[in-house]
Amino acid sequence: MTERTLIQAVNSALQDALAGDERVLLLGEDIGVNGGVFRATEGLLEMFGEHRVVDTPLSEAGILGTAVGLAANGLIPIAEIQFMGFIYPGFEQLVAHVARLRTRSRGRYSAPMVVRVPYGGRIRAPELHSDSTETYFIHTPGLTVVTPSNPYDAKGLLLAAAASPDPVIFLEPMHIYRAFRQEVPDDPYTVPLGQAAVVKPGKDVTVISWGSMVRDVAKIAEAMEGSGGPSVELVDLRTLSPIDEDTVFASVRRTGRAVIVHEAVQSLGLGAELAARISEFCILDLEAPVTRVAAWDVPPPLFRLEDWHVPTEARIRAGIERVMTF
Amino acid sequence: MTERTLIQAVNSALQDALAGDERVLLLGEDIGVNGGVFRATEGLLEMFGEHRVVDTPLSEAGILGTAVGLAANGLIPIAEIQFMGFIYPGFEQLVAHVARLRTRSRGRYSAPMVVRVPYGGRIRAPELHSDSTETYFIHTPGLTVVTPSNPYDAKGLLLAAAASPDPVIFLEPMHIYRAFRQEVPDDPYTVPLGQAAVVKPGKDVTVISWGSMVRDVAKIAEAMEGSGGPSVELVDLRTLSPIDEDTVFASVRRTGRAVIVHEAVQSLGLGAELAARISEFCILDLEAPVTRVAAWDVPPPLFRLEDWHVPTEARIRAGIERVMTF
Amino acid sequence: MADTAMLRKPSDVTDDVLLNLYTEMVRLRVFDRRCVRLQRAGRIGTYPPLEGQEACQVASTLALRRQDFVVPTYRDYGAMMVHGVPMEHILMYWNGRAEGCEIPDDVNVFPIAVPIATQLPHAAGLAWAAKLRGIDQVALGFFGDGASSEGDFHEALNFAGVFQIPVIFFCENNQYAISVPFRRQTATQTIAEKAAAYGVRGVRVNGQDALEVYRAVRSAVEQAAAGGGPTLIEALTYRYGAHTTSDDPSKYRDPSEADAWRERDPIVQLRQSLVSWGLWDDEAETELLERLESEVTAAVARMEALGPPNPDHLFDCVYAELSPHLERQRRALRAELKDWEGTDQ
Amino acid sequence: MADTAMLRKPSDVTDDVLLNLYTEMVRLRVFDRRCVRLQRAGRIGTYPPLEGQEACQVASTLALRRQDFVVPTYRDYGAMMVHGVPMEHILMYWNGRAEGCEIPDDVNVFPIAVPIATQLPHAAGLAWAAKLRGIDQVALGFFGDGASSEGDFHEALNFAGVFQIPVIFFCENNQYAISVPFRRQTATQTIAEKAAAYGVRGVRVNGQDALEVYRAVRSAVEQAAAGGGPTLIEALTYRYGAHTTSDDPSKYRDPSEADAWRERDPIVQLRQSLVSWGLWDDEAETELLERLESEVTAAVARMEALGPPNPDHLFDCVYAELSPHLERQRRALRAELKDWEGTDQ
Ligand SMILES: Cc1ncc(C[n+]2csc(CCOP(=O)(O)OP(=O)(O)O)c2C)c(N)n1
Ligand SMILES: Cc1ncc(C[n+]2csc(CCOP(=O)(O)OP(=O)(O)O)c2C)c(N)n1
Ligand SMILES: [Mg+2]
Ligand SMILES: [Mg+2]
Repeated sequence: MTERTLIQAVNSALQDALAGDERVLLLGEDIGVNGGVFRATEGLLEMFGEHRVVDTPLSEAGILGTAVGLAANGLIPIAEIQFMGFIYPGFEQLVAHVARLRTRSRGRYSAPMVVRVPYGGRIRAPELHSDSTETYFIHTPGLTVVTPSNPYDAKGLLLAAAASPDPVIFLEPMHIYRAFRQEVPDDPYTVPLGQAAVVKPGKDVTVISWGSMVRDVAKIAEAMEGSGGPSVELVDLRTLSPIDEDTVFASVRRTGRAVIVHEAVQSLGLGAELAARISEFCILDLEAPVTRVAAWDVPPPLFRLEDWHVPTEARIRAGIERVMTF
Repeated sequence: MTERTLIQAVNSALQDALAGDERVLLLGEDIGVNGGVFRATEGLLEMFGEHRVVDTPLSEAGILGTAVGLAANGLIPIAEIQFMGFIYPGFEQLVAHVARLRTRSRGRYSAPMVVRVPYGGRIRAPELHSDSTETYFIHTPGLTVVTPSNPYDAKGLLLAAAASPDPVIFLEPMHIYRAFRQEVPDDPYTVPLGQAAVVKPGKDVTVISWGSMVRDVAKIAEAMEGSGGPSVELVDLRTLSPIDEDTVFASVRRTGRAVIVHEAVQSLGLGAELAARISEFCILDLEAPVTRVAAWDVPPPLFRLEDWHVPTEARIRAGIERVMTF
Repeated sequence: MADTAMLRKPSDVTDDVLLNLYTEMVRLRVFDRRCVRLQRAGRIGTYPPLEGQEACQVASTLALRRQDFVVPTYRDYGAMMVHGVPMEHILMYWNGRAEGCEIPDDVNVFPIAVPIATQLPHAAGLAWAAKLRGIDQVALGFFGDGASSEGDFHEALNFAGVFQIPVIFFCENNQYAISVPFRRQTATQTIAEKAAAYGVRGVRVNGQDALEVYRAVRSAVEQAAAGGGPTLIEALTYRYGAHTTSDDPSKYRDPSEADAWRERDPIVQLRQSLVSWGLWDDEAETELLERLESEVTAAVARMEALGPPNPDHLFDCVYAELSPHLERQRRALRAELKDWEGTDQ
Repeated sequence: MADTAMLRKPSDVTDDVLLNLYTEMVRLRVFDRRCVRLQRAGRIGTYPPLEGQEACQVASTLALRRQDFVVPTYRDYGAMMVHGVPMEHILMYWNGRAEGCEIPDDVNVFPIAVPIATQLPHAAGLAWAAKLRGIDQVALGFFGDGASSEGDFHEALNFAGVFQIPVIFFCENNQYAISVPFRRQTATQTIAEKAAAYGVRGVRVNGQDALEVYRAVRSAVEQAAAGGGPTLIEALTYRYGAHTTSDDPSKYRDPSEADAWRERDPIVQLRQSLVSWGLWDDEAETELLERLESEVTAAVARMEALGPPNPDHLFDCVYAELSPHLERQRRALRAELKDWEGTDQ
């Protein structure tokens, strides 16, 4: 056990993945000599050599496209895309090939790979470095989409992703890369894909969130409870596709109220799907319409306005109060 | 007035756009000499010359990327992407630039352009020629997303799109390119963007659909009504982003029930957003949970299975019956 | 190729290979013509004929070793069959049947790439994996002249150059991308010269000359396998027919152009040589054509003997395992079909 | 450039231009060094220094005409200022202020492109529009060595070649893409040679020599304006500092490398020439530095005098008009802010 930040947990998982399976290799821009722009791959080139930790040309379609071939021919690529805003040049490869290779070859080939993508705002980054467009991937059948909200899950989910027979988009919330430390086992372990976590039990209202927002919601929930407010059950979705309906529905059926909080813009953010499914399957238990607290439907702004773009504390509180007082 | 198919109405609109504004030019693969793989641009090269009807290299990022420059420097490009499955190589240009140019330059530049994209299934096309991934564009602030369900709207919406100060993704439902004819004025006219149409009034249940599915739903609704079933109000959304909430909400408030039918896969298909918004804003008028009838959450299959992938008549009927009997 | 040259029998290619080149080219042509007829009769869907490009597909593929990868476009089902994909799978594929996507486990052929140029990074990746794993294996990625305009072409060639990947990029330059002529695709005279921009070897061959193609690929395979890195081969060729059965080439080119190319038909040329070398005669030809016609007939019969499409195929290979959500959707579809089978619609 | 050559005063460039080249380069350097300090002090956000690349940005831009377009990357704010963007806008941009995105109506500068190589098709499109509209205008698109690996580089160059677009692609080859050295970016020796793959002229210049850069761009502008089509210019240069203020170059290169490049510093070199030609002296230098320091100080003051960020900026330029849905969201945010202003958080 070592106290690790989320980015250190990622680094530890990558090290274990490389050490544990010689088929694993890392691909990306600046991941070798430089150790990654966030230091996720620090030290790994020295440990595993340049055939397993590969600095590629600046070429996302090249990275994801060759990863398809690498994966289909017996390797397990873990690709780093530097920021979510830079995955778009490789979008065709993801949508047309990575996601569909198994179907398109009726199982003869598959594309087991992990695409690591730092995402989200609130790190005062330059333009286009703060997108939260997980919808593009969730809406693409064939992809698994995962995001951790803490160091322990980061390592466990990443190792599970590397072991998955299917391609996994692994979203890393930059805002909490170094926000706090947690005990993280030194040995490899997995946190299963497809399973949400109830990170805080409660009885009046279910809040569903993921990534960096989980921490915000947890604080707000505690503060509200501390001051006589409602008892919030907080569900960390962890896997965004497929959705863990069992956990989500069970919680909402218990509390009768649901609020979804995410950094993505509201229209067709994952909150829409969650709201639609909850309304369909839990309708008889709902005491109030499902409420979404999301970013406004405008592009992520330059950083001086970003705190007003994503859900603020006030908006999250208001969302919870809205379903409580409906 | 001439009886025209949808594709002929598109052709007529393009001709009017070129004739009416010398800033308009068409860009695309095979749109000149060949008149387009669907003949949407037939005859236009002869009429307007090769500087206004431009056969480009096979290069979608090139088309959409140069269109940004063309639009910012005084022209109005109308680009044809051959099939929706082939817009992905230009996705970065769309998401990072086309959609954001106005914001990113605080209004100094904008990217008024139309991107015409044949989409949807049920024409027995080869692989990857049947995608319905409008979600990717609807979820992208800065884009307007439009799709007609009949020849009259096709011409009017396309001319409105060409006159829009903002970039418009114009989705053309291939399934009904030649399915039927309609009186279409020879002169230019517009159908306003952002306005849905109640194509069939009814009182028991609102069905919201768009593109080629509108026709299917209309037939089913009439058949159901004819055999003593519920009275269906059919809303053709026409503009998928922004959503015409006034029309949608007014209809649902009247009928108390809503079903959304679309060809896109269910998870984060536009039905999710509609369901979420209707549940939020019309909750007190709803007699039943909003129901979605969509494609299964798997990639569009080779064509012998495509009719089982998109909503079938049985599934649409079942959806309507489900909200009626809730 | 001058007539006198045709008379000299090559010493670097065995008789078996010469005969193989010929019979496989004829096989593709017989298959292709049948498919065009099947499409017209509504017995298969849209189909992209390859007639004219047989030397490119056959000679390149025969120059590979069994372990090497063929990475095709939609037009390279000919190469796929040469490398071992059963003919009926190709038929099923163009008939919209999921079964057509099956590739036997011991056949190193990648699925058909429909989005242009996207297969080239795959070819690079497959070959790169072989290099990293220390396997003696190369990959050959086919592409068209139009594909050279896409970003994926560039990124694949660049990776191949930087990582010295044992991959061969084989361009069937048939001079049209649907209707767009090569001169509108690029301002260069050739595709081969583009290789230099990536530090990659570039070669241009006569795509109507099976032997020239064969030698170029064989040499590229040898170099790749020996650690000599990638090669880009451009084969100048022509499709006699339409881009696909939905296309009307008279819109964009003069039929005399195709006629001129038919004068240099790869099959006719090789047959003349084989006859002059005493390896072929009319009897062999008749026998071959009969055999191939019945091979195709049998494959068509197998395609048409397939039962109704199986809706489970929608779901069964999307993920390694179905999520509960997809399981629910599959159950719903099954239920719907049961109802539907119950009616007489 | 040999010392003797430096002594000969060029006859093809006016004294005004020579002095402009120099003063603008110094202006960028003064600005750049201040920005690095501002960032360290937390007064602006992440910032990508350009020190070392002044000749590339200044000389290329000064060789343009006022009507020509500058199409920059994140590192080309220097060129943007040279072409007329107010210094305080650049400061505001790197300070995360929406106001920093404003570009005066009469300044033909495109917004900074952050996604690599995406600006190159824009440059081609802007220049293509000029050609189609019969306007005498070219566009110059900047890019880095790393950008040459992206598909958008390829597609832009290809369009430019095919349509003979009056565009100039100007590569500041500073030999690193963040940490990745040029030799890992491509297997070719130069970027300039890649131009041939598109039928485009390719030129390589010493990016530390302002005059050489100036002449190359001037000639490319003349050719483009005369209908001679596109040019790719590669200027060999070096960034002395970090990729951005978040980067630590000691991770991937030896400091001695930067030292060696500083010996060929473009500003020092031009100053020596100017002095030897009698166009410059210590007094002029002192005066210039003072003037520039106060220009920068004033710009910083204007940036810091901006009031609190205006949340309406989130909404006001997304579409030409707000939809009712966005109007509702804007109202909600305004309401929230009102509450928030009411508290003393
Ligand atoms: C990314 C993408 N854009 C457009 C298309 C539509 N399309 C199919 S084939 C084709 C022309 C391809 O030309 P070429 O590469 O020369 O190959 P050929 O068909 O001549 O064999 C086009 C434009 C596509 N399949 N993929
Ligand atoms: C599409 C994309 N991928 C990755 C990045 C992250 N990134 C920012 S700058 C940079 C290196 C660019 O190198 P180069 O083109 O040589 O320009 P330089 O920074 O040296 O001026 C990278 C990888 C990006 N901005 N866009
Ligand atoms: Mg071709
Ligand atoms: Mg660089």
